[in-house]
Amino acid sequence: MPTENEVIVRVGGAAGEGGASTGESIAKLFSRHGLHTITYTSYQSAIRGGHNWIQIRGSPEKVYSQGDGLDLLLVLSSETADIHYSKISPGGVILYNNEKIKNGENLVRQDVKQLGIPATEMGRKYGNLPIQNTILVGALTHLLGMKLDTLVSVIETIFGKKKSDIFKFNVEAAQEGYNYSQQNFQPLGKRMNYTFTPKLLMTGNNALALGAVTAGCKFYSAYPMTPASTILHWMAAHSTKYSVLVKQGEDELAVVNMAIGAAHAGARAMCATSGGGFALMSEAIGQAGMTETPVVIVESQRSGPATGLPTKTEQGDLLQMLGAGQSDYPKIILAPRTVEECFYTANEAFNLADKYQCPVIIASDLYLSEHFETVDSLNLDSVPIDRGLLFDGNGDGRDYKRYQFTESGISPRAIPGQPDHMFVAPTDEHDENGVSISDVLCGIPKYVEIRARMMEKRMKKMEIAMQDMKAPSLEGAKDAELTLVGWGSTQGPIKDAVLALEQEGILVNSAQFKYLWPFPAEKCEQVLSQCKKLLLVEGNYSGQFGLLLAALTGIRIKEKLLKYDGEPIYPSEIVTKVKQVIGHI
Amino acid sequence: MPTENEVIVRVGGAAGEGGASTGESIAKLFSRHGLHTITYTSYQSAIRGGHNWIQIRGSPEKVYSQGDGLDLLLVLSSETADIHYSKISPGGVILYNNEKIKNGENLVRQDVKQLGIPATEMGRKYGNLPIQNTILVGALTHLLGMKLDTLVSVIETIFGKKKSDIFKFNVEAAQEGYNYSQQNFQPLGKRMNYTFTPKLLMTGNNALALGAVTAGCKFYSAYPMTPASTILHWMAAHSTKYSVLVKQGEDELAVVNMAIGAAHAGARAMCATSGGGFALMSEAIGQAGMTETPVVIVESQRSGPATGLPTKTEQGDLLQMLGAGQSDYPKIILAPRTVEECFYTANEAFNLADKYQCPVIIASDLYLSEHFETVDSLNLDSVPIDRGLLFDGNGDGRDYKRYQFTESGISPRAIPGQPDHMFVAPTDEHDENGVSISDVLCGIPKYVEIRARMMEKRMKKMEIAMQDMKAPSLEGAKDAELTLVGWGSTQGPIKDAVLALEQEGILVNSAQFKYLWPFPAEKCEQVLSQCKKLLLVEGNYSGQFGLLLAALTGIRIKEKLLKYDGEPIYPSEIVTKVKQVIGHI
Amino acid sequence: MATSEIATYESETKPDWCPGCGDFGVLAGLKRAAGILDIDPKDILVVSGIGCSSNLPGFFNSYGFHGLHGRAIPVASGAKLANSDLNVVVTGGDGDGYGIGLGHFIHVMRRNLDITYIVMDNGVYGLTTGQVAPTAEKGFKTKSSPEGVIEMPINPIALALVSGATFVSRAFSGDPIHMADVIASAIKHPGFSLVDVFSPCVTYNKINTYEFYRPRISKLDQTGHDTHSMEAAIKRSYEWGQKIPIGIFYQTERPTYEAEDAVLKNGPLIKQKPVARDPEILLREFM
Amino acid sequence: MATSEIATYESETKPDWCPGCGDFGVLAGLKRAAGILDIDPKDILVVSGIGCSSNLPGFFNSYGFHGLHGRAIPVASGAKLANSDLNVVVTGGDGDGYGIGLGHFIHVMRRNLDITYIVMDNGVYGLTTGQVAPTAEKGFKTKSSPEGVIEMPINPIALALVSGATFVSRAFSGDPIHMADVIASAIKHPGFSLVDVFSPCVTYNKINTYEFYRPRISKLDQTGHDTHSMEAAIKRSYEWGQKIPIGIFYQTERPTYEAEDAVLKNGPLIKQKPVARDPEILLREFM
Ligand SMILES: Cc1ncc(C[n+]2csc(CCOP(=O)(O)OP(=O)(O)O)c2C)c(N)n1
Ligand SMILES: Cc1ncc(C[n+]2csc(CCOP(=O)(O)OP(=O)(O)O)c2C)c(N)n1
Ligand code: SF4
Ligand code: SF4
Ligand SMILES: [Mg+2]
Ligand SMILES: [Mg+2]
Repeated sequence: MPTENEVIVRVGGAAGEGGASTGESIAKLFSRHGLHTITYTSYQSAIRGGHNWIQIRGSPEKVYSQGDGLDLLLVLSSETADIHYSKISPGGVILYNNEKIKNGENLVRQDVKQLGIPATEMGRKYGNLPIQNTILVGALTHLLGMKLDTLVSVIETIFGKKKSDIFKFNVEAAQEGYNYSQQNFQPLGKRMNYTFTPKLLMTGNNALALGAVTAGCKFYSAYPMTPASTILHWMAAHSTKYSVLVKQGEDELAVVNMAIGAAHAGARAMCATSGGGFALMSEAIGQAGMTETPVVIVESQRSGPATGLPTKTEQGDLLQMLGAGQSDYPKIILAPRTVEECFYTANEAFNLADKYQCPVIIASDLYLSEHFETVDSLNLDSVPIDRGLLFDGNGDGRDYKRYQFTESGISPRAIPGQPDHMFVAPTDEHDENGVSISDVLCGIPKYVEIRARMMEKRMKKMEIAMQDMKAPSLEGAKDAELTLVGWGSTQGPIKDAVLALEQEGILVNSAQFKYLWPFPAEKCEQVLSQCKKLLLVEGNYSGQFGLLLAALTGIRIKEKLLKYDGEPIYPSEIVTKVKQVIGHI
Repeated sequence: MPTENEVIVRVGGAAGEGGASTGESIAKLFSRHGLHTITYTSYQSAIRGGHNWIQIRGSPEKVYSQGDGLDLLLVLSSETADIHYSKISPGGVILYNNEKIKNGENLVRQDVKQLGIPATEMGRKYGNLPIQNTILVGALTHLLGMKLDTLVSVIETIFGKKKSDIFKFNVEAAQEGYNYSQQNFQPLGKRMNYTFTPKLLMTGNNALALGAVTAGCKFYSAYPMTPASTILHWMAAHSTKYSVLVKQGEDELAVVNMAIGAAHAGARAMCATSGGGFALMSEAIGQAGMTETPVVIVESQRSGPATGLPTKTEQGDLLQMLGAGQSDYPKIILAPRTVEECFYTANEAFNLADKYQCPVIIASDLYLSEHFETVDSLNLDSVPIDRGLLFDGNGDGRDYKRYQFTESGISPRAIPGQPDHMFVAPTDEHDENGVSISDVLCGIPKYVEIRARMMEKRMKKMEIAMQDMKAPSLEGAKDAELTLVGWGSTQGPIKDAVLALEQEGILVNSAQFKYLWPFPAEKCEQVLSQCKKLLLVEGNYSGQFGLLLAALTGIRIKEKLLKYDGEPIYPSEIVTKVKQVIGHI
Repeated sequence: MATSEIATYESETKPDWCPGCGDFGVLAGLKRAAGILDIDPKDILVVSGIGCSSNLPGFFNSYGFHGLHGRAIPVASGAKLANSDLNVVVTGGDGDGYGIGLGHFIHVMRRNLDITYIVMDNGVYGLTTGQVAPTAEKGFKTKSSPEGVIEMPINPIALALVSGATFVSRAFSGDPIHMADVIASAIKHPGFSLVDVFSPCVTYNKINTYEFYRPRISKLDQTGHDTHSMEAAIKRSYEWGQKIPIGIFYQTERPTYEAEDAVLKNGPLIKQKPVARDPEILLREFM
Repeated sequence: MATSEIATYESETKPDWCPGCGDFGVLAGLKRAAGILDIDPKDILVVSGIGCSSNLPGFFNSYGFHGLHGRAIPVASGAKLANSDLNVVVTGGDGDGYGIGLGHFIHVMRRNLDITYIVMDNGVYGLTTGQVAPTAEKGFKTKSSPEGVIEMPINPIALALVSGATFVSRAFSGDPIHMADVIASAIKHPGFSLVDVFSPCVTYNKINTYEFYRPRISKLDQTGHDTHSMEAAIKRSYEWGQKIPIGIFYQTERPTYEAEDAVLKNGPLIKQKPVARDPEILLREFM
């Protein structure tokens, strides 16, 4: 149930009725009132025909997930009530168009206020304009004690040009909805302080894309795939503004190989996909490892296996990322935990890729990629660009060895076009000069040794990279009864659960992993060895991170909350599970 | 060093000089003398220009690997001596063409007999025929006290038609080499009993292909890739004889999807590839898991990463197989340990695929795929064909649910063409009828539940399959100081090492894993918990099986022998490592 | 044809396409074609990839396989080779078939497997909410090409012609009756048949609409086109602008892959017995 | 051209092809072509996949990328887009380019990136010891097709023509001087250029040998061929048998992808600065 200090709204409608964008304007309304805001959108693959809904949570305090419970259900289509009515918290409100739910039919709960508005009728004068949503949002603005002016500013952002009819009509409709609400309904009576200092509101994919361009990404290739597609859309829309060449390839094989080609030629290059596309990319990721080409690959996971549920979330591709491509080669896997961290992780990923001359995978998921979250003002300068060890181009090129054996395993990189330092980057095993040894040399004792050393050289980089891989610190009470262990996007619900449990006097803390490969086993063991009891929280069936943890540290977590129904984890689910595990139920 | 009771021969020559086929005829010579025989061939990617060699080991007792040491080096080209001369065991022999090593130049070892033959001159009368190899093998036949008649039978097998000139000339040349040897050289003086009961001699790929056709495989698709290609060649050559449709596809994506299509239509279908091709197949393997289609995929591993060393061995793709495709889905991974077991594993794989309606991966490697080994007469009938739960086709088709929820998770399968049981096999998540729920249904409470149950149904099959997954028994002394832990093809060298150590009074035993996924953790824990100390032996850099074992059982093996230089593991390397670990050195 | 015949192919699942989507016309056309040929649903296997269009098998009463994006053709090929008695029809989108699946598309044509391939060509990636597809015309603006496409579109008809397809045709969702005839001819044709269908995406393609096509469509069989002339077919495949031809561009006879494969001479694969487990036969070569 | 100029492109690594392999001729042709155009080795990037032919970059003195089987074209595309000042040449085999890589091949042509693609066409998979390749003629017997191929071969020239390549040509390893001229024209051509080369595999293809080609080869420029006529080019691409044409089939001008891309208007990508880290610019839209 929402606390006094927060508000949770859900908007539901048939696919195509604009539920999501209505939800987004409510989110913007919140963030411009200075609220910390988080959303979650549920939708389906079909363009039309399904039921979509979006949940928006706002609070003057920092919130970490979409939250539990519902203060207000905003109904855009009749089935919305059927599906969500029971979810409204006692004392909550259902706000609907009178024509969609005739006379409040079937709205029988005594503990819920039924607020109907003749929105269709009110909207009629605007002709065919789908304006009922705006009327309802106007009404909601009053119910939450929010400012109509701010809503007008949101409408302006959405509909652009101040003097267009569509802008004018929407403002009028919002005003009417607000007035109707004021005349007929009592505000919800939540006691929230609005600061009106607008916060940045963005999705994980926004933050990632913004991070990438800030890091100097110049080449972005992609093949559309939910939930990675919105990176493509954002990049394409900002391509000329930020001078990033955006290339939609014919498939993911092309996409990743294009990015590798661009990286080889010296540009910072990134591509993104989801699980199925990542499977197709996996051979080429090994190629980047072998040729020591720095490239960033985003995998935004969705519900699998196979096509699965393209619009639902899961953290099911960790094993795939760990096992991508044959044999052992250097690669780094980072799982940002919040929208804000998506920004910084993109910057970090490019630096790590250049530093270790290897592929870096950013493991996101639908939940993280697509939900909106307010972030504190981003520090754009916090991660300076570091291109790693580039060959200075001085000296006689004849001595240049692209794959020189060095202490760190990192060899100075020359860029095509640079005079005198020609080399071939081969996917075959090779010597220090990059000369392939598979054709006529392998198997001969000297080259058997070179092969082994070249393998060690490459993997050595990962030993060094271990220094950059951080273990999570324990967040929350030091002497907690139990530690929640998660990775990536589950941080939000876990944090909220910890807070909720604290309210009930139950002290738990959490360790949320971001650096997954090379896995900083020793540091992680140190952190987890301080814990009394562990509870693994993952959005997949088999507890894939649990397997990784056990493989590298021997720590096997017995208690698990594994979710694989496509929905994100809610704090309340964690709360229940924790109580069960520590015997409070 | 070879024992008295065995002989180890190595043949070396420039690529294109027929070293491999000369070696193969020596292997056949051995097996027809009734010797247990094992070979190992070292070659490179280029068709010409490199140096190739093959080692052949024979013994009246069972042998398990290519062995250590060298009784006889057969030199086909001058660089052969440079590369292998030092490897000859004291008391051994170097046999060469006088013209390739002029006057035994640089053959300075006192503990090695230098036997030169004027083979080029002797061969001159046969014109351009490359006959020196046969002359040398004739000489070798005498040196090993073997029968010329048997060599003639081998020549007949190789050159076919009894009356052809090429057959006749080769027989003559063999005879001449034999005579020359008899007149000039002393036999090696190994005391071996030849039974002359021919043994079956085949490679792992031969055995696998034979196993597949025996299992009723009717569809085989492949894209050439070393070391899987010889399955394709054998299958193509036997296609009409055994009525197996063989299709070379345009790439591995096509190959695996064709096999899945054929399997969906009711044929037993298999495809094979190596690491890079497997990476490309991985998305579709998930498809087979999701659509519950039985299909067998062979992954014969080679040295990676990327193109790597295409003609060298490695066990580096285990993580790739475990992580193949996004999310969690049912799949089975089997790693045959000997050539003989390749045969039975193919049979088993088809039955498991049909029983659990899922993809089965056979994990082989270059070493296992390509080396020749004598096998005891195969019991062709030991694994009857079991097509699993097929829908009987009785009853009213309207009740038919392809993905029915059942106790075991296994649902009766109908085959296209069967009246009244039409269904769609979808890669999207679906309900019991196979109706996709991703388009308009997912996210709605009822379907959130169906999604979760469908996931559980599929994974349930793997719980049941666990019964078929066996833990290895401990081979060797019960009270061993140390247990060698390996998987798949390293069984041979490990067994030989155990025997060699026994000779020295050091008791070790071994646990060799074949059933890798679903990993029978409990049974394995039971087996390994009896052991005093563990030593992991793997042909890869990171100890991938060790990671799997730790992930599922928490057993972390500290001591490791990891080899990643492309060469197979030799028993002597294990012996040395064992002594080091148990402090005998 | 009686409606009852078409009803045979009616699935219990209702299509979820946007109202007005061209794919409705294709579904209707396919049902009608199956009705014309009077094929028992159990003998049809409809294979698809992923896309709005690829959802079609779910809405058609027959056996089906709704596979991965871009891989419908190889799945269908495997199924056809395993059971050559099946009528195998592949349905999908332009992204699925001419984008990610292009390699398979070309290779299957040189094989001349007896498969019918119906491509719902709408110039966009519908299911992923409207990015550019390989048949989109130059200048077309989408979410992923906001400055307008700068690549030349694929010409699927010409590609099919030079790749060895033995039946190459085009239809229009706005004319499902004509389409049904074309599809029926395609299914009846022994060998690989392509039916490229202009199937408007009413949501994401505001250029290639019904209104765009309707006045331009011209039927090949009404313009004295010789369907046996490769040259004429290639020439007409380039017609675009005021007149855009639909109908059969080209048809020829060449033995199918199934007819030429030595193993299939003994009948469909799934009807053939496993090899006898006779050591004399199986093991001799290894002695 | 002086030998010293060709020596510029001599690598320290000697080719490991079988003696007589056609690929020697291609290497020689490429060196000569580079010499004719007098390109600094540092400004050349040779990209390849996997195959005997794909080993070529290792034997040529310039920057190189020896990538994965079938993926040379996208790697080259990425590199060219990142640094449009580079002369990007792709070298590979028929299996690599027309088999596994076929989809990329067609798509790159509609893009008209300024890349030169040299395919060593030998009808087999050489490196994997002689299986059938997509250009093998019907009936060709290999390890993987012991009964003879039953598929129609790919016609790469025709495919290139209908896919939008702006320069389509063919050469023969037996005539490296002619080849060098063709390659030089291809590299000079602004836009995508294909050079399909008959490059005999002396080890695994006993049909398409030097002896097979030599008497059949006829040079297009000696037979009054109009390189600006698509129709003529298509027609001639089908010539096979007694006369097999080599030379330039078709050449036309169309703006390159690089010229049309809005971002590249500001020069090669790698010379462009990272965006200024100004919150006013970067963050405003999220307010
Ligand atoms: C490997 C992979 N990449 C990307 C996707 C995402 N995806 C689903 S449908 C589709 C495009 C569909 O376009 P088209 O085939 O033209 O069908 P339409 O929706 O237009 O009918 C894409 C890219 C996927 N499912 N799998
Ligand atoms: C994904 C993948 N599949 C298969 C292979 C094996 N392979 C290496 S080269 C080759 C074919 C080479 O043929 P082609 O491109 O014609 O070159 P050629 O050797 O004839 O010059 C194949 C199949 C591979 N390296 N990677
Ligand atoms: S998005 Fe386009 S293609 Fe997809 S169902 Fe709607 S109209 Fe049809
Ligand atoms: S096998 Fe053929 S293609 Fe390869 S190097 Fe030898 S001749 Fe050339
Ligand atoms: Mg489309
Ligand atoms: Mg070739």
